[in-house]
Amino acid sequence: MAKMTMIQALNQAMGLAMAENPKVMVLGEDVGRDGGVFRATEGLYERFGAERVVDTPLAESSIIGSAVGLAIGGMRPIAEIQFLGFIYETMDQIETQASRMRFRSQSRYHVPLVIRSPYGGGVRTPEIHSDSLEALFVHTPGIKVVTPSTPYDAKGLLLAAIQDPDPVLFMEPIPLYRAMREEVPDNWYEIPLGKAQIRNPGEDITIIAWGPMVPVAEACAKQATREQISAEVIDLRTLSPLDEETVITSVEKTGRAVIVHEAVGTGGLGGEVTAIIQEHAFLSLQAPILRVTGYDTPYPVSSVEDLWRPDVARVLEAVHRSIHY
Amino acid sequence: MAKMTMIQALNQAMGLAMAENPKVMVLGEDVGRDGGVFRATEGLYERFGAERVVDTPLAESSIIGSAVGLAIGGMRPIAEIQFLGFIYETMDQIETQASRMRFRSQSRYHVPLVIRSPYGGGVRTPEIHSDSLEALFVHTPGIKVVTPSTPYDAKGLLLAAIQDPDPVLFMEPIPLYRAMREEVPDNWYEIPLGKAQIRNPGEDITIIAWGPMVPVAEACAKQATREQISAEVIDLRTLSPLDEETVITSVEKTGRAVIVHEAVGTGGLGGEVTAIIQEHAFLSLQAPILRVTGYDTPYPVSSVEDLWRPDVARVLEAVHRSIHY
Amino acid sequence: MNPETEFPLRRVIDEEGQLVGDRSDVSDDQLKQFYTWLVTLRTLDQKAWNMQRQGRIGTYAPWSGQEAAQIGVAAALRSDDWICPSYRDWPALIYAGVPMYYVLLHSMGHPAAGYMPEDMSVLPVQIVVGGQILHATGLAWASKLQGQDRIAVALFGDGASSQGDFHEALNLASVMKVPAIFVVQNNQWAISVPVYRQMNTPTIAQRALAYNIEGIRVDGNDVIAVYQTFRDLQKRVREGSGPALVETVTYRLGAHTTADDPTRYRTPEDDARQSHGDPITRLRHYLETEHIMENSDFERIDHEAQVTVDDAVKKAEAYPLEPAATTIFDHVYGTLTPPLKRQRDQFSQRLIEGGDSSRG
Amino acid sequence: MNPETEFPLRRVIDEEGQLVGDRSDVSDDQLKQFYTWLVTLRTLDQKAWNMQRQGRIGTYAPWSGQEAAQIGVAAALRSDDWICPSYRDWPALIYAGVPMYYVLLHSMGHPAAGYMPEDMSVLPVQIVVGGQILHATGLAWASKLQGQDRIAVALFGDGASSQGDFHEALNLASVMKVPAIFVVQNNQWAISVPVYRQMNTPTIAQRALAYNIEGIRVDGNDVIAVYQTFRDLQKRVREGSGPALVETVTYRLGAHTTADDPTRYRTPEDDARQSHGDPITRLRHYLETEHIMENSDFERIDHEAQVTVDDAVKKAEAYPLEPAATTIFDHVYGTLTPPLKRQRDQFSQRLIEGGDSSRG
Ligand SMILES: Cc1ncc(C[n+]2csc(CCOP(=O)(O)OP(=O)(O)O)c2C)c(N)n1
Ligand SMILES: Cc1ncc(C[n+]2csc(CCOP(=O)(O)OP(=O)(O)O)c2C)c(N)n1
Ligand SMILES: [Mg+2]
Ligand SMILES: [Mg+2]
Repeated sequence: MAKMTMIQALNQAMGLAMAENPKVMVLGEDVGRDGGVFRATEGLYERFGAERVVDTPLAESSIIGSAVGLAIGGMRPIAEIQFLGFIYETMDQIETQASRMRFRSQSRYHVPLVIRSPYGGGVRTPEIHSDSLEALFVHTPGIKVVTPSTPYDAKGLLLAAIQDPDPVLFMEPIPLYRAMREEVPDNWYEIPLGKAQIRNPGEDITIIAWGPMVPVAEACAKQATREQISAEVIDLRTLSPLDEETVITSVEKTGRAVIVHEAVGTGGLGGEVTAIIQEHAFLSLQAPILRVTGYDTPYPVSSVEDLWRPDVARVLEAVHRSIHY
Repeated sequence: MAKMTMIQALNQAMGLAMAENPKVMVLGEDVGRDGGVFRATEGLYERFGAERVVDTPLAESSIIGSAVGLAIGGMRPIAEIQFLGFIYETMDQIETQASRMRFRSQSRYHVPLVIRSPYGGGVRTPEIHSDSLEALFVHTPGIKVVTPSTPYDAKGLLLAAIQDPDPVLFMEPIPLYRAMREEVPDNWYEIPLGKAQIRNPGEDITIIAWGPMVPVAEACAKQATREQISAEVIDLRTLSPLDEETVITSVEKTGRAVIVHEAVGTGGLGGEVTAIIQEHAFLSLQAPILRVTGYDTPYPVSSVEDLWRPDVARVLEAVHRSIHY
Repeated sequence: MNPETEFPLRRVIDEEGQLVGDRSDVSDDQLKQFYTWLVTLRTLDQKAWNMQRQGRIGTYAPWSGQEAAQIGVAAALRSDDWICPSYRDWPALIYAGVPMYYVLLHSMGHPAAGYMPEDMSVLPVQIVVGGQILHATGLAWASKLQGQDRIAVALFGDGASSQGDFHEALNLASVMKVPAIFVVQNNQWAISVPVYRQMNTPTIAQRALAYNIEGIRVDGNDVIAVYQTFRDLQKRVREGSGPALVETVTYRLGAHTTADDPTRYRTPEDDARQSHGDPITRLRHYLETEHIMENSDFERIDHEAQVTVDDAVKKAEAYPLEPAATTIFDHVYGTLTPPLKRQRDQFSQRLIEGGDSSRG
Repeated sequence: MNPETEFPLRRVIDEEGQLVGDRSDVSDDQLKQFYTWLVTLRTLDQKAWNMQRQGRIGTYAPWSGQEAAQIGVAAALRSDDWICPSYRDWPALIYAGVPMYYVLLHSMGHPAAGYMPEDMSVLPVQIVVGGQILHATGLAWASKLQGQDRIAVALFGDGASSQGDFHEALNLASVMKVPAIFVVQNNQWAISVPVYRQMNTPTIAQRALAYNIEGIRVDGNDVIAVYQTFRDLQKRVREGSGPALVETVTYRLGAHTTADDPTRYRTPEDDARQSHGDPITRLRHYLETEHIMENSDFERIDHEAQVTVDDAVKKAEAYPLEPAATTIFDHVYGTLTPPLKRQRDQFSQRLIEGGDSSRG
């Protein structure tokens, strides 16, 4: 057991999976000799060789499309899309191919494929590099969507994703890659997909977040304590399938909910979570469910991004609005 | 003024726009000599010639990507994606290019581009041809999303879309192409984008629908009348930007809402509409807002599709659940 | 670079069925078998067309004219080779072993049509034009990585070769040197768009030059030429020569699908000029001229084809739908998620109660 | 087809600056101007790199080594020709007339860097690799449809040529015969992936054969060869000869961006072997040997370059940010939608109040 960052935990998970199963391979842009632009695959090329850690040509559709073939053909590919904003290039292969092969073939074939992709802002990347696009994939049957917020979860969720028989989009929050270190066991462990985690128990209001917004939600909860507001913070961890139960149970208890995500607000996953809560916990609700999200503009240039991303102040403001409704 | 089907109204709109403005052109697969697989562009090739009604190679990304260039270069392209399910092939050009060029260039450039695309099920098309994907685009800043449910609206909305300075995704419900005829003026008229329409006023519950589900909602309202339930039916018509005001005002009056869409439920636009209503009409709500949608599976093969699509019975059931909550 | 000479059209029998090449390494029996299949598949195609007109099946994509281009490929493959087909490639699949009734089930919109036989390595037919090309690259790559000697074959049309995925698939296959064969069936049309409006080159085979892979152009209406080409090619590819692109030049004699009306965009003269000889009459002429088969053989084959096809129709029409409807929930993920379980229950309940499916 | 002979590397001065071609139609003055620009742009590049290291600008993509490949193109264009650049193509833009401080604003993450000067026809630099190639096809098409004689030029890298959009853009351009020039700057690397792992061909120019368009390979470190090539080519293309693909063979001397560490994946020996002569020293040697310029000229140019660059830095650093932040809402659509209006108001309000932006 050692203290490590999320990027180290992810790297360790891939190393373990490749050592355990010779079918596991990694492919993507710059994942080989370079070790990935964020170093997620560092050392794997040296350990497992160029056949299993493959620098592909710069063509995202070919990364996913060939990975579909690799997976059906017996391999367990882990494909990297260098930044989530470039996943649009491969949407067809994800949506109509990877996610539907099981359905189309009546489970004659299935596609055990993990698509890893960094996302999230606040680190001054160029255009398109920060976009949060989870909503597009949560709306797609046949693919699971996972995003960790801690090193420990990152490793356990990635190993579970690699073991999953179906495609999993594994979204890695760039701002959390190196934001903290925590104890991560060296051995193999899995965190089941589809289970949210209560990161901070509370009584007065539920704050629901995922990925890069979890620390913001936690910081907000801490600040709220000073005002005698007890906020329960839920990290969804798996966005599809959603852990409805944990969310509903919490809001039934608190009667109030704020959802925080970095993605553009309109059409974001916040709407779905809102709809689920109000359908199942209607009579418990003391106030409208509020969303704190990115604005309805493209993710802006870096000089503006901090003003654009939800921050503690905005979440706290929503908490107040809810409490004082 | 003549009675016409939606497909005729669309055809007339394009003909008018091309006659009016020599910069307007049509491009896509089979839009020329064939007149489009649904005949939407019938006769335009003969009237306006092969330079302005262009059969492109079979490559969706090139249709939209080149249309971005055409639009910036002074033309007013109307691009057809033969079926909405194939729009994934061109997602990058729509999402990071067409929709962002204005933002990226600080309005130095803008992209007056209409993307027409048929969608919606019930007509026994092969796989991928029926998918309703509006949620993906409503989540995208910089593009508008429109879908008519009547011949009259189709023409007026399409002309407004063609006049719009920004990209508009114009989704045409296949099952309504020839489902009804109505009086459509021969002249130029526009229906402003961003305005919903109350298709049936009512007092007890609001049913919100768009595109192919509008007739289902209307039929349900009619059936509800027999049970002394007065349902207000709203056709959103423009999905982005959403006409929040019309929706909220209605639910403030009725206190109940059912949202009907054909797209997969989870992550669909129903969540967004729910979130808006409950945020702004919280105190008016007598019951949870309910959604009647496609199931969380890919759109199924044709022998199963009628069971999969929301129908009057399912909407009515939701109305009952809401009323008797 | 002159494409016509760099990529000459390979041909063994010409449009009149005259021998213009070497067929010494293809036996008479093999030819008889090809002929039988050509006729059987043509019979099936016509039957299916009629069934659609009678409302017994749904949208259907006829393949008349392209039987040879597909049989010649399938005949050269091993049973464990991967085939990545499109919607018009049932002849290849059927020849390779997929039961005939599958294609009818497919057009009936039956879910079972996607479950390819377990003893074959065939992907479900692809609806997204070009979507399967990359799968062949990946499957061939998987084969190579696992030290198997299976190859992967993608079948697709001229239209598909305009898609970006075509480029990405061939480039990646070439870089990774995987055992994949990319077969573009140039049937001269992508729905209503003739090939010369899709591209500005006289051949599709010449695109091989962009990837430094082998490129071949073969007369797709000449079953012998197609077969010989693939028999030799699959061996090279299997042995590690790298991927190849083959253009089979053929013609879509009929409509694009039952929903299409080709008279809107092409004339009988177009057809006559471009179709370069129906593959069946061609081979028949040759077999007659060489006295390999005689009239009674042809009649017998016609008759047996009818019987075979009728049997397939019976199987398809007798195929049970239930409980298939409910299974849509079972094939989204390996295990039912909680929301899907709930939805499955509601769905079944409605089926039992006999849901109203009126649409106003 | 032998790519090396079909697409020979065009060159006028070699790596030592010796004349190996014909430069009679390029004046001494022109060469002096090129040299001045080469040095100025190199100076700017180094300055920007240092500024990033000092935290004065954000991520930055250096272009050292590629100045000639870009200047030679830009110098051949007309001021109303469309340029569709990528993030590394500022040298071409600056030569064409975009103020130098733009590139610094861009790396500072300033929104104004996207607003290209109104008297130019330059798209904002593209971040999506390959995203702009199709725009050039469309812009050239628009020019043709409107009877203009502007051409459109797309600049992109070797990596971009693997994208599906590359294929789709060139195919469509060829079919529509539009006046577009596709310039692939083969700088041998896509971040850490060498070009020989991206493709299995010795040239990129040979891909022209797949579209039946003109393909040219030119030494991108030889500004004279690049200029001559484009000067002649733009004329043909403008007159209607159809699109063309040009591979400028050059080398990325530095890191991919300031976030990259090239020592992880390439050695100084790689660099030495592949870089085939810095474009500046090459031209300088030639100018010296031919006595076109002398030491004092070179010194003056170095000095003036510093002054020019310092001036650009001052302009960039003095450029006001406010009220740019709020304008993000104004450039989503032509007119503010009701939700955006509401959000803009809230956003402005927070700016005024000085929002807490702590992140826990
Ligand atoms: C990505 C995509 N775009 C459009 C379509 C609609 N479509 C179906 S078949 C077809 C033409 C295909 O032509 P080709 O590839 O030559 O194959 P063929 O039909 O001639 O066998 C089109 C446009 C589709 N199925 N998929
Ligand atoms: C579609 C897309 N995929 C990945 C990236 C990340 N990325 C930025 S530059 C680059 C390499 C580009 O190589 P090349 O096209 O040769 O241009 P160069 O950087 O060498 O000028 C990559 C992978 C991106 N920006 N866009
Ligand atoms: Mg075809
Ligand atoms: Mg490069």
